[in-house]
Amino acid sequence: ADLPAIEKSGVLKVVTEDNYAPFNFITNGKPDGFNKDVLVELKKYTHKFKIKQSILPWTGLLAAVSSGQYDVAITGALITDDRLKALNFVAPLASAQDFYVKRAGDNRIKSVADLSGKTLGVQAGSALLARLPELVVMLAKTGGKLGKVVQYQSYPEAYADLANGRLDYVINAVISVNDVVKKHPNIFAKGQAVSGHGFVAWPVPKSSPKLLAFLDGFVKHLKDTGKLKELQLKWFGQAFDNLPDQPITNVEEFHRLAGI
Amino acid sequence: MDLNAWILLLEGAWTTLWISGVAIIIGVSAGLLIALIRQKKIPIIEQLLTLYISLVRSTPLITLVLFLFLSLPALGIHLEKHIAAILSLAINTAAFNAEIWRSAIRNFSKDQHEAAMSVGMTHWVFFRHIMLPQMIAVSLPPLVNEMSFLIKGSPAIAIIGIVDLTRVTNRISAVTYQPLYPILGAGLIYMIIVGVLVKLQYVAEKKAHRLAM
Amino acid sequence: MQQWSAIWGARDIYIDGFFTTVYLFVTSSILAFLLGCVFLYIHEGGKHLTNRLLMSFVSVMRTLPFLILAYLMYYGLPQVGIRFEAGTAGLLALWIYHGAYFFEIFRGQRIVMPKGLIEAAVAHGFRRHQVFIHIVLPYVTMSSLPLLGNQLIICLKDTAFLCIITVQEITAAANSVQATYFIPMKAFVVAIALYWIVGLGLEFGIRKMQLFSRKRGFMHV
Amino acid sequence: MSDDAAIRVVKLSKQFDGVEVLRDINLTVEKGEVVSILGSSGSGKSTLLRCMNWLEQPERGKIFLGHERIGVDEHTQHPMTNKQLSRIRERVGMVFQSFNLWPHLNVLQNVIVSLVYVKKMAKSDAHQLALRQLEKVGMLDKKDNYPITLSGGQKQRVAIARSLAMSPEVLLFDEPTSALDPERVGEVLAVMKQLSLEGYTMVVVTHEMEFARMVSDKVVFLEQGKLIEQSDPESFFNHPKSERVQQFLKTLGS
Amino acid sequence: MSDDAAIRVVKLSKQFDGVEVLRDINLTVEKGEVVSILGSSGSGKSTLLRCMNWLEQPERGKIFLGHERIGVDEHTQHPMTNKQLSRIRERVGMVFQSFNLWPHLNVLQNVIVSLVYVKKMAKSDAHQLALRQLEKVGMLDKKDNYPITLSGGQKQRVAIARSLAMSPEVLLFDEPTSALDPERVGEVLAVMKQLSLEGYTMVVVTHEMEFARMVSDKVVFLEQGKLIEQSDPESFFNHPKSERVQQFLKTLGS
Ligand SMILES: Nc1ncnc2c1ncn2[C@@H]1O[C@H](COP(=O)(O)OP(=O)(O)OP(=O)(O)O)[C@@H](O)[C@H]1O
Ligand SMILES: Nc1ncnc2c1ncn2[C@@H]1O[C@H](COP(=O)(O)OP(=O)(O)OP(=O)(O)O)[C@@H](O)[C@H]1O
Ligand SMILES: [Mg+2]
Ligand SMILES: [Mg+2]
Repeated sequence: ADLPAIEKSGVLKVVTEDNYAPFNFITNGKPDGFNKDVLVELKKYTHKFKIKQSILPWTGLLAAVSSGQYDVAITGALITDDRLKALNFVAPLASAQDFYVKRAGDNRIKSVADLSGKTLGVQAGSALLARLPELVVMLAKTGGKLGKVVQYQSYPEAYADLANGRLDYVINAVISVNDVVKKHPNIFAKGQAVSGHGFVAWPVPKSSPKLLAFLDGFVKHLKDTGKLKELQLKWFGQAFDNLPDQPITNVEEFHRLAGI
Repeated sequence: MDLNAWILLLEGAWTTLWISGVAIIIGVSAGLLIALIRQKKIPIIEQLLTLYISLVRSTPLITLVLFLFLSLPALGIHLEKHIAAILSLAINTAAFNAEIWRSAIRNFSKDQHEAAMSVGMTHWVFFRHIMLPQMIAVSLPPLVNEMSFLIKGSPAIAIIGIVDLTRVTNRISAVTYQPLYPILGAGLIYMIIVGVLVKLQYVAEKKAHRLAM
Repeated sequence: MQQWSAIWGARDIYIDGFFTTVYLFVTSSILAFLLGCVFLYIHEGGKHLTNRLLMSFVSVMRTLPFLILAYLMYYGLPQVGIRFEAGTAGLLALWIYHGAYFFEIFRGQRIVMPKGLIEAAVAHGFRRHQVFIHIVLPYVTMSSLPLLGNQLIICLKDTAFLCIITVQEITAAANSVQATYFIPMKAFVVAIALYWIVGLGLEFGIRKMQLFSRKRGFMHV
Repeated sequence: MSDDAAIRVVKLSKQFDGVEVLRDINLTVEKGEVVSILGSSGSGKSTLLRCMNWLEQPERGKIFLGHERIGVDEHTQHPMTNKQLSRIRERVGMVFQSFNLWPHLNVLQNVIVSLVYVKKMAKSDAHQLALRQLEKVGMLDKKDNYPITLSGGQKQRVAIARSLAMSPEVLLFDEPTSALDPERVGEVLAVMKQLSLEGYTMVVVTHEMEFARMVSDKVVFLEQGKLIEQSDPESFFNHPKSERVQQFLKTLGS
Repeated sequence: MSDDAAIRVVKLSKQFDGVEVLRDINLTVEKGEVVSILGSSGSGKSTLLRCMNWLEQPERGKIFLGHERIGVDEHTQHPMTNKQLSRIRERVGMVFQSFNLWPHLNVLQNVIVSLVYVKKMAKSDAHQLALRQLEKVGMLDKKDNYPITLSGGQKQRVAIARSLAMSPEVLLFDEPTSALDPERVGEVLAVMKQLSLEGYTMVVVTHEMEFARMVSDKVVFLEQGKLIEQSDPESFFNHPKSERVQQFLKTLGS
């Protein structure tokens, strides 16, 4: 629903994930992560409505938002061309270039060129899957080609399979890559970038322009108060300073901002 | 696995149990209703019900869950995920329960109907006091059997994010990277739940035996 | 209309998914049938200890959800150093899970099989394995056709669980199509139709076989 | 035709799939009378009996229970509603060849259930009455048994008690002893004989010639749906008029 | 005791759950002889017959088929292996009261299957042989039928053909006509009589006194597991020695 309806009902229906560190994950049965802290801020930011949080698996999450079942997804969603056809995105909260992760000590892979023919794990229906063509182009430059691609319902399972050797590398957004490598330095190692720039942003249905503007205001508020930088440092280990300040609502804009 | 993991598993088991329980109650009654309606052989409704049963028979639960959860909103029906889960389990089990009830109705002895008529019972009294109790006794073993199938199929609801006994294992192993123990723990709890149902089925079979004339 | 063309554009995903499902279903059914037969043969041998083991195995399978077994095969076993491809793990899980159920069905029919048929074979000098192959097996198979049909349908439905362990079968195909194009309704209608086709084919086959066995006096309700 | 008749069957005809299985039957059963219906298999005995409480609907003819017509509302000339039929059937007891006890109820409950739900009797009264009827047929000691644990003869006695409890004006019996072991036949016939002495009006389809001869007031013979002889037992068995009955009695060797 | 015996039973005893159902049985069946075993129900007739092809294992005593001991390897004194037992059983045909035709095979296949898999005969030879045997019992025209479509008498004739095809040295019959309608008994007995004329060695448990009297060379009477009389039919039926047999014959009214 758009903002007026939300204010009338007094409830903002927010959907989050439970399986995508460091944005959303579960500690001892409770939601945790970057977006949990953001939600705390959002509650402080407005008193016009309550926030009702639902936790969904990634599968179907965006479809649920695009169909209006939820008002906004406060997740680590990435912007893609296909998604822009059905959703608008609030001003980005983090930059998201895609990187590969490999097993620590796997000496076969030293650079992107070595990925040729190796088995790759990505999440089904994800932005990373959508941006694989960029990797294909990179590999083609050195005469290589993409190996087998295995699609997972969520990333922890892909990491588990990377750890136990079923996969050779996993592609994920840089923040998640940093996170997993930081948590398990003896298991995983961060590789190089396999795509151009990208953005992490919250998707809102196309039919909610007022809500989009409201949330943009909230992001701006976070930036202005320095809270965003604090949270970025806390959860991502780095700050992203030159993020776009406006919402992204069409493909041309996205391509321009990402430099595709 | 620490105590915390076990607590999470038990919470998951509770979710599995209450969702399945509600689905069973709906499914058993809806099944009876469908069976009774099919007795009447109303032209178009009969074909629709046949189609429904045939479709549900070969549609996997996980497909049904995803279908209901993801596509009903497109029709403007907003489903809370627990409702979607209960609904899909119920839709699935009702089709099987309907067949169980139907065979109980079909095999019901005509003689008993005549005996009831000849002491002046009305159709309703006959159904309520003579037919239904026997149908329940005869159908209970297969119904309980279908209940254990429902429990065994219930992990399908995890895919839409319900933290049931199965999904808890992901949550635990997403932190520990040691999935084996939570899976075994969940398996054990499932075995206990279904094991109880199997025992129940056995008891119901003994009870139903009394009706064998 | 535009959505249907998106589905048409993704037809290769569906076709692959369909064949993966059919492959998993057919292969695992045949293997499970054979496993059920082998278990029955071992059970016929009547060694106390092996029978106890067999029965405990069967009751574990009968009380365990299929997905948990698939999880165990795919995510659990690597922890002890055994690693299968997703397809292999799924096939293995389908195989032993439904093998146990097939055995249970056969055993039920074996118990009610008239003793005289076996005695007649023994009296004619049949060896143990010959009695089993030529008399017991055809008998229990023909008399349990409706139950086998139900079990096969369950087996077909269980293949869908394998999408959770990354097998790209019909449900996974539908899911990836809907996640890319946001057309869940149509994506799953196609999936359900595909399952229905397999299910109808299966039921057709079972009915044909029932005709075959009914001619021989095996009564099915 | 006495005005005091318990049941009057007038010009009754009944078809099954176009085949006439009852033709122009006329029969009067007086109050307190015991009528035996004899005839070879397929002659229509059961059908006639079942018409008497409208379990079968005849095409032509009328049946009266006392002064009231069965099956058709005399005022409106419409078929009776289910409710009206129930009221009529309460007044006619029926005992079946296959007993038809309700297997999910014990002996006592089998008798009570129709008292409570059809006659709307208070539970405690129904209980008292049921015990009395079970005592009458000698089944009091088995009151808590389930039907499956009873012998055929015992089941039939319970079935009789179940019918008696409803205080019917007429009792219909359709071969009440044919499904019984020879040793069990006696116990059921003894109960039936007792009932006749107590003045119950009874119509009995039977193959027990001894019973027909000794207990009944009137014997009726059906042949291919026609009532071809009706007389008192003495003349029926000793001086049968029609050739068909003579032949029937001869093959029985009685 | 002739050395030419087809079957010799020596001091045979058999228990079920501690109860002795056969006690010290001695019996010799000469080649070409037809022996009838009589006795009341439960006297052990079937058990004795079933010991003869080791379907039951006796505790004590020996059984010889020609010169070879059944069930126990005379060299090693160990119980026979399954393989050895199969070889022996090939040589003993058995016909059961309940026919035990294999329902999933048609008449012809019922006869062929043991020829092909036990005797390892070529399919075409087995086919020829089976047709010959079916002709002998008059069932050639039903060769493609499934057992379910046959009458009891026809089933039993197929069962006999099935046993005959194995060219057994001895044929054992356990009440081959008891499960048949009276009209069907004759056709089976006729086949058996024919076999006796052809010189087959047969041991027959039967209640058909006519058959025992007319066809058999020897009649044996069992009572509570003991063999209490064995003689030629003439003296058995006309001058029975033991009181028990006299009584048995009297109740039969023969
Ligand atoms: N429901 C029915 N549908 C069609 N035909 C029926 C039906 N009930 C009875 N009939 C036929 O009506 C005729 C009379 O049957 P009925 O049962 O009254 O005979 P009966 O005298 O009671 O015979 P029996 O001594 O065998 O019980 C028979 O030819 C029977 O086949
Ligand atoms: N498998 C068994 N287990 C236990 N007791 C048995 C078994 N088979 C037979 N008996 C008992 O052994 C005794 C002899 O049985 P058997 O079948 O040999 O009698 P029979 O003379 O063939 O009787 P019938 O004429 O009724 O066939 C009976 O008391 C029977 O109850
Ligand atoms: Mg009748
Ligand atoms: Mg016997």
